[in-house]
Amino acid sequence: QSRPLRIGFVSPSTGPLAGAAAGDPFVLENLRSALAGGITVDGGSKRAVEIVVRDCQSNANRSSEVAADLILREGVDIMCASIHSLTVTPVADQCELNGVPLVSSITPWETQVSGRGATPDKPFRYQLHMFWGFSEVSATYMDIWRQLKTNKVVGALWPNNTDGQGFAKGFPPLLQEQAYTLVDPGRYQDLTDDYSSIIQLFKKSGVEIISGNVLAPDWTTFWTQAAQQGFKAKAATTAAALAFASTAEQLGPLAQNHSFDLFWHPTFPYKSSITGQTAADYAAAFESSTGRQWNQIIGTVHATLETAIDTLKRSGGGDREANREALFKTNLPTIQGPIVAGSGPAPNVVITPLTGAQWRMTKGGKHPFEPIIVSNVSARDVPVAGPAEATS
Amino acid sequence: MTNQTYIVARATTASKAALVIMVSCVVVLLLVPLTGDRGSMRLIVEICYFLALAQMWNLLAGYAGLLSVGQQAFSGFGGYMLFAFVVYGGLSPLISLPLAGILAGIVSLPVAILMFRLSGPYFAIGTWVTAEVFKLVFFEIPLGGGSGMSLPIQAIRDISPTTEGRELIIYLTALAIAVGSVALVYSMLRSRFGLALTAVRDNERASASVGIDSFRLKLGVFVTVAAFTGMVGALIFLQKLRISPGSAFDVMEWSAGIIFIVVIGGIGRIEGPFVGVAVYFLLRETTANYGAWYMILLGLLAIVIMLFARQGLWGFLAERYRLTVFPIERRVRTVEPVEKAKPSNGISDTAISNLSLPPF
Amino acid sequence: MSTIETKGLTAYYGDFQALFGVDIILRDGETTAIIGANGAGKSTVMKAITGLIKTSPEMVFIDGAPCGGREAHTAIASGIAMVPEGRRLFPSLTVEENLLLGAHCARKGPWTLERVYEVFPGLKERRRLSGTALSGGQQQMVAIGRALMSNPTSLLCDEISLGLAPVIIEDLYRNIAKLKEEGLSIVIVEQDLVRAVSVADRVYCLMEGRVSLEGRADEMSLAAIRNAYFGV
Amino acid sequence: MEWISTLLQGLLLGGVYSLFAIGLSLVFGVMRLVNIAHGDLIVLASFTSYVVVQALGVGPLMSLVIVLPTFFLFGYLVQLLVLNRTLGDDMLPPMIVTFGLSIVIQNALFDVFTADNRKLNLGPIETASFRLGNDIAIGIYPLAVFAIAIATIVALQALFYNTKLGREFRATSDDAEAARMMGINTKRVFAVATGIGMVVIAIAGVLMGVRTTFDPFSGPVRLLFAFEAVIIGGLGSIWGTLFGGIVLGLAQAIGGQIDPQFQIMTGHIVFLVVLLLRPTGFFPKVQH
Amino acid sequence: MGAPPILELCQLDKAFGKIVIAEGIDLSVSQGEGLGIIGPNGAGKSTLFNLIAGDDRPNSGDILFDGRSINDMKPYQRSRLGIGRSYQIPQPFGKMTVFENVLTAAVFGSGTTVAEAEDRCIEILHRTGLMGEVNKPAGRLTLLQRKRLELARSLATRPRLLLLDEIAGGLTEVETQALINTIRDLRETGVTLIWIEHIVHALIATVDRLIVLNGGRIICDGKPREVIQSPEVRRIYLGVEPE
Ligand SMILES: Nc1ncnc2c1ncn2[C@@H]1O[C@H](COP(=O)(O)OP(=O)(O)OP(=O)(O)O)[C@@H](O)[C@H]1O
Ligand SMILES: Nc1ncnc2c1ncn2[C@@H]1O[C@H](COP(=O)(O)OP(=O)(O)OP(=O)(O)O)[C@@H](O)[C@H]1O
Ligand SMILES: [Mg+2]
Ligand SMILES: [Mg+2]
Repeated sequence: QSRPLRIGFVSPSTGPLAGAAAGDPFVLENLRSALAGGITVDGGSKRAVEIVVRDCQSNANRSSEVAADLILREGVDIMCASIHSLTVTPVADQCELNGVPLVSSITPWETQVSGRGATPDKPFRYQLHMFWGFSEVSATYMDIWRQLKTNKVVGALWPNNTDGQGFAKGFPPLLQEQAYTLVDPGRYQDLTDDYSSIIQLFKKSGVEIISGNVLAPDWTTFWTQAAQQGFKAKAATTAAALAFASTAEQLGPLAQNHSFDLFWHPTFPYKSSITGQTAADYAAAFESSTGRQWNQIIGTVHATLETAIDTLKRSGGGDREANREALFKTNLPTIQGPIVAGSGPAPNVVITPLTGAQWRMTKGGKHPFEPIIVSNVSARDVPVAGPAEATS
Repeated sequence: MTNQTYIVARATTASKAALVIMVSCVVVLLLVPLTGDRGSMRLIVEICYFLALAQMWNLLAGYAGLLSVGQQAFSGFGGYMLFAFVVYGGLSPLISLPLAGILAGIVSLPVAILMFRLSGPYFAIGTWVTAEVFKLVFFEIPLGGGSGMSLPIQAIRDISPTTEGRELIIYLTALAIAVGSVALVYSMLRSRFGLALTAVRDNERASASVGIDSFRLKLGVFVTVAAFTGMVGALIFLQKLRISPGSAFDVMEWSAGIIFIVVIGGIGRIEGPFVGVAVYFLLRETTANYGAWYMILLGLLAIVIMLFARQGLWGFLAERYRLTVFPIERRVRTVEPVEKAKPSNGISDTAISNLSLPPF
Repeated sequence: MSTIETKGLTAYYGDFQALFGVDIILRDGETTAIIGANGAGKSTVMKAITGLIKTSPEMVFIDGAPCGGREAHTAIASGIAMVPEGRRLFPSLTVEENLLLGAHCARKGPWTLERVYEVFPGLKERRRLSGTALSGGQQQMVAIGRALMSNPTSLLCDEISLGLAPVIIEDLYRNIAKLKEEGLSIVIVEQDLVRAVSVADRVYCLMEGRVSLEGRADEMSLAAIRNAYFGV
Repeated sequence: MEWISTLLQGLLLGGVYSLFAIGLSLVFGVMRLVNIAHGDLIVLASFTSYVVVQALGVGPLMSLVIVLPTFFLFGYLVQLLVLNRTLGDDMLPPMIVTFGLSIVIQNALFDVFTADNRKLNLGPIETASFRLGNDIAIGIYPLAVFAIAIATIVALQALFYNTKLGREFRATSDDAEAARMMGINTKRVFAVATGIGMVVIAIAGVLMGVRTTFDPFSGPVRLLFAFEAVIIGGLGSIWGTLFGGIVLGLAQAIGGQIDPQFQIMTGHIVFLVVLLLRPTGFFPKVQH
Repeated sequence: MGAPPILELCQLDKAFGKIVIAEGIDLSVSQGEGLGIIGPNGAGKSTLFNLIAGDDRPNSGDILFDGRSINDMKPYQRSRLGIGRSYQIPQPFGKMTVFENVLTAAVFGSGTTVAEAEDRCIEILHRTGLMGEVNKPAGRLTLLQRKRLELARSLATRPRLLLLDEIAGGLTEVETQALINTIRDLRETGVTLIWIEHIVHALIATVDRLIVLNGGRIICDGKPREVIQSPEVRRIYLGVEPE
């Protein structure tokens, strides 16, 4: 009997990011029951699989610490990390130094490549990152705005953090290409209490579209102040702020028709390679098991683990170096869509489907708010549910 | 008038024995790398830098009375300087460690001059705000700005070509820093500065009246502590491989955590940080899988200690069993007992006024 | 109107025992002097009476009722006021507020702000200053005034003449004599035994936490007191 | 015009910071208690109101009827059972206790409520405003917050500097033993004071919960601003806290007008400059 | 007389807001002299010490020590020059032992090494009657012991000018006598002494010259016995009864 294969899994179970990781226990439970009998690795032998979970407490220092712990003391064969660059980047650095393969997701791929200092001739050797990048998200956003007939003046709300800086670097050229005018007031600090100077600038510049990468409390402060000061935009499209239905519910009418990037949805036409669940089955299983509304994170996290398990199967349960080689030969249909190593814009990046969606209040539906897919320019396989509508 | 002889004693038998134990502990730690257990080595490195930070904060707050809640300014700054030297200066990380410390000492100078205008709670909050300003500054300057930066893997590999060699060097460095921090604090406190420092902490006005230049003294301590803290910070982020304003200047981790360690162990005693660090890691390692529970337990423990044993765990034990490992106090002891003064029998008013009572 | 009595009073500071079975009776309307060398335990007796030091109930009696170990703030309600050793004024309060605080649980009586200002010169001009901005002696006056403001039936004075100009001390003792006439029970702790004995009805001498001599002031010779004082 | 609007918004922001800081000013200024858990207590108040709103279906303002007494009692008990034992010459023990409390509150809230964002809703009034001329709009809600901050300050000022209770309170904080000699039940006095501080905290918590979303970890962020407001104003002076809050609000608004990048930093820098020039703030009531 | 002045105050003015403490005070103290200061409570005696020791600054006027102006010197510099003082309200280093309190003063005030200072400290502690408390934290001393510590500490700095502020209050007769003896011995060593005291007889027994401070001015200056006979001094300070 050979030793079980071990997957390290770093996730912000506590701390400010814990809301995004709230579905993790379901994801793990669901997978563990499917893996109860072990997996059949290349060469035909059965191997047990363990997923060793560590909480990084939404703290970059802790992410680095737990990653090192998983690598050095738990001896994991492969690592998974997703949800925010705060979690992913430190784990990726430790994996790279110590030679452990990593499957990561849920932070724009640029933050994981140029953001960490990789160059085309010196790519990262151990990390396979599966997510979208700025060209996908900007195409999606612009597709939404196209539907709303605006003056093409965009006001940017990009904070001074990894993602905000990434957006500020990656977005402007893409906007310019499509003849949008950008009004960028500069990198504000997260959790600022007053946005009146920014609002004044937007008003003065005739902004009709707000786009940004904003925390929920900041968005609320901004949007309320904007209303008080008589500033209305036709489109409000943000990453992060209203990624979850629970937040939209709290904001109530303020969230109506707010648009955002949606990278997984029950109508995605894909299946899990491990459990065989379709996206719709999977979301339903989540709801019946937790009693809460599904969210987009659970699909993506499931897919990172699928990729890791598939890698272990193909490497025959070999050492980390063998796992690395197998990882970079991945070609797997997952619940998130097909993962084909080497297909992305950088050697260690795989682009996954991205749609644009708007929050809509449901009248007496199962949940008070549902995301409606209004754009599929970066996810051609996914059906659109309806046209975009202006914010009120 | 008396033929008693007094000596001023410091070491006790217990302290001598304890010192022997300490030295053997260090020797044992030096042998750990032979086992090749990288996980344990990494843990010990972490323990070392927490111990060093705690010793420094204890020197600052426990002995100099400078209750800073902003030491993360210097550990974070040191960490950043490491990255700057390595990434832009092309220096080896090991050489960058002391350089980062020196720079931290230098920037602490103007900070100290500003902060020393404040006292008590003003000082505590003032240092905290200063650390916050450090953080905001690093949000803006091109050392990764708000997103932070990673240390090039190549730079780490330059320390030593093999993983084992690298780990060994970092391990020994950390051990040296920890031992160095204790030695620094201990020798400082045993010297005349120790006297002056406690005097200033207890009563600054009176300390000036006996000739102590409290400003320079505090400045010296503040800068020394900042420099050492900066060096430890550099070591920390050499381990973390990545730095960002949020992680470098995290008040919870680098200030609250350290303060908890010191007060749980016993503030104002060199032994305190040892006990505190032991408790901290014991809690953390046993509750690792329960999220932030170790922080909750640490918080609760700190509350309980403040309520029932303000002098900390070590202080509690030390007072009960008269323990010291690092004797600093000077105790006056009689060496030759003398014959009792002979009792007088008759008492009169004149007899009383002629009595040689202890003078006045 | 009350008689205060301690029976077998013992008191500790941590491990250190300061009092070893002290029996003292402070009779209603009488003036009692407690004398003794430094560290004899005089202040400790006062603190035990007012409840600032915890004792068991059967060690302190007021009018026969056991009340040792009760909360200190109830002492003043039972008519006991104390002028503490070292003044203990409140720095964040003005002089006037310090005095008013003394009247916190005031009973009816002759002592008002006006009277205090009359008795202690110089306070009125400084009534808006912080209590600690006064000279040492002025602070002492405020401390005494503050205790009187509660119109107590028993006044415990712990070395009140310390640091005062002779003329003020004269005044103070004249005032104490007057208070005595008004029927106040007074306890005086004082190093100047001549002065203490001259106003007292009864004298207790403490030595190393024990009563070494007691009796009526007029029946005691200075020599005997000195003897008890120094324990030679 | 633009600048006038900026300054007005800065003023209103100052109201928010003051409101946030008043409770702190009470316990910090008068008890010398550096309350690190202040921000978390405010969030706790927001959550308490949230629970009441959910359970009874009332509005956030109505929830105050339950939240305020609850918080008074909570403060009273925490002081009586925990903080009273730690107060003294040394500011470290109570500070450590509140540090611990902060961590415990955050994580306990997280355990119960998860990290989801919440908000208290007051309806259309949240976004209502009136105009002054063409370019200046003033939000009704921020104005109301400002007014409430002032009203609270007036009430507290009267309470602590013109009443017997206030005198007892300050005396106790100076020298508890001497205060007991004056017949003051010091334990109760502190408990009442903290209770009142908690009432102010609860008001701030509910108003903040309407202003923007909150989660169990949103307490500490604004804690420093609150401390800054208190210190700029001067320890022990409640009016000073309003002043300090406004200084901060204006500094941020002006900094933000120059570049949003410097908005928050400007506030901190102004704070440090004030300390450099006036190490004890503008209107200190307490000598050190 | 004839000894050169060690301390000179020239036209010293000091006021706290409207309260005038010193108004054009001129005073010269010669080397080795013993000067007593009396005056009503609040006259400004302790404030005068604060001005000399540097804890407080005059509004105008000059303070000369050894003929040099020390106006711009910090308290610790003045202490190192040889000005030692005690505080009326004792200021011990509360968490240090009594011995360490005195040792600190000896080491920093007189610039000797720790080893050299130790013996001298023990001797001073003997002389001030604190030997029984050497190892006690100073914060646990009683008021009177604290006052002794004030004296011990100021002696340990090896002052050339010693400022004592009410150290005899609260002493028993015997203790007062012992203190007088101690101070006399001290004066033998040539130290210059300025002593504020309300225990007038102790003062008279030890000093050569007595001044009376009132209303911001020196209202009387001369031989102790003459000064206390002055009707003015009797009226405002001593009361009707002679001492
Ligand atoms: N807070 C304290 N902690 C420890 N010991 C104390 C404390 N207060 C007093 N003592 C000790 O208790 C004994 C009695 O002290 P107390 O203050 O009652 O004496 P006293 O007679 O009032 O002396 P004095 O004349 O100096 O005021 C002394 O030996 C003193 O050292
Ligand atoms: N910081 C201050 N602010 C305002 N007034 C002050 C301050 N310090 C002292 N005073 C005033 O200065 C005067 C002199 O005080 P000082 O302590 O010098 O008197 P003193 O002569 O030593 O009296 P005593 O014999 O009672 O000790 C007092 O009236 C006091 O009110
Ligand atoms: Mg006493
Ligand atoms: Mg004086």
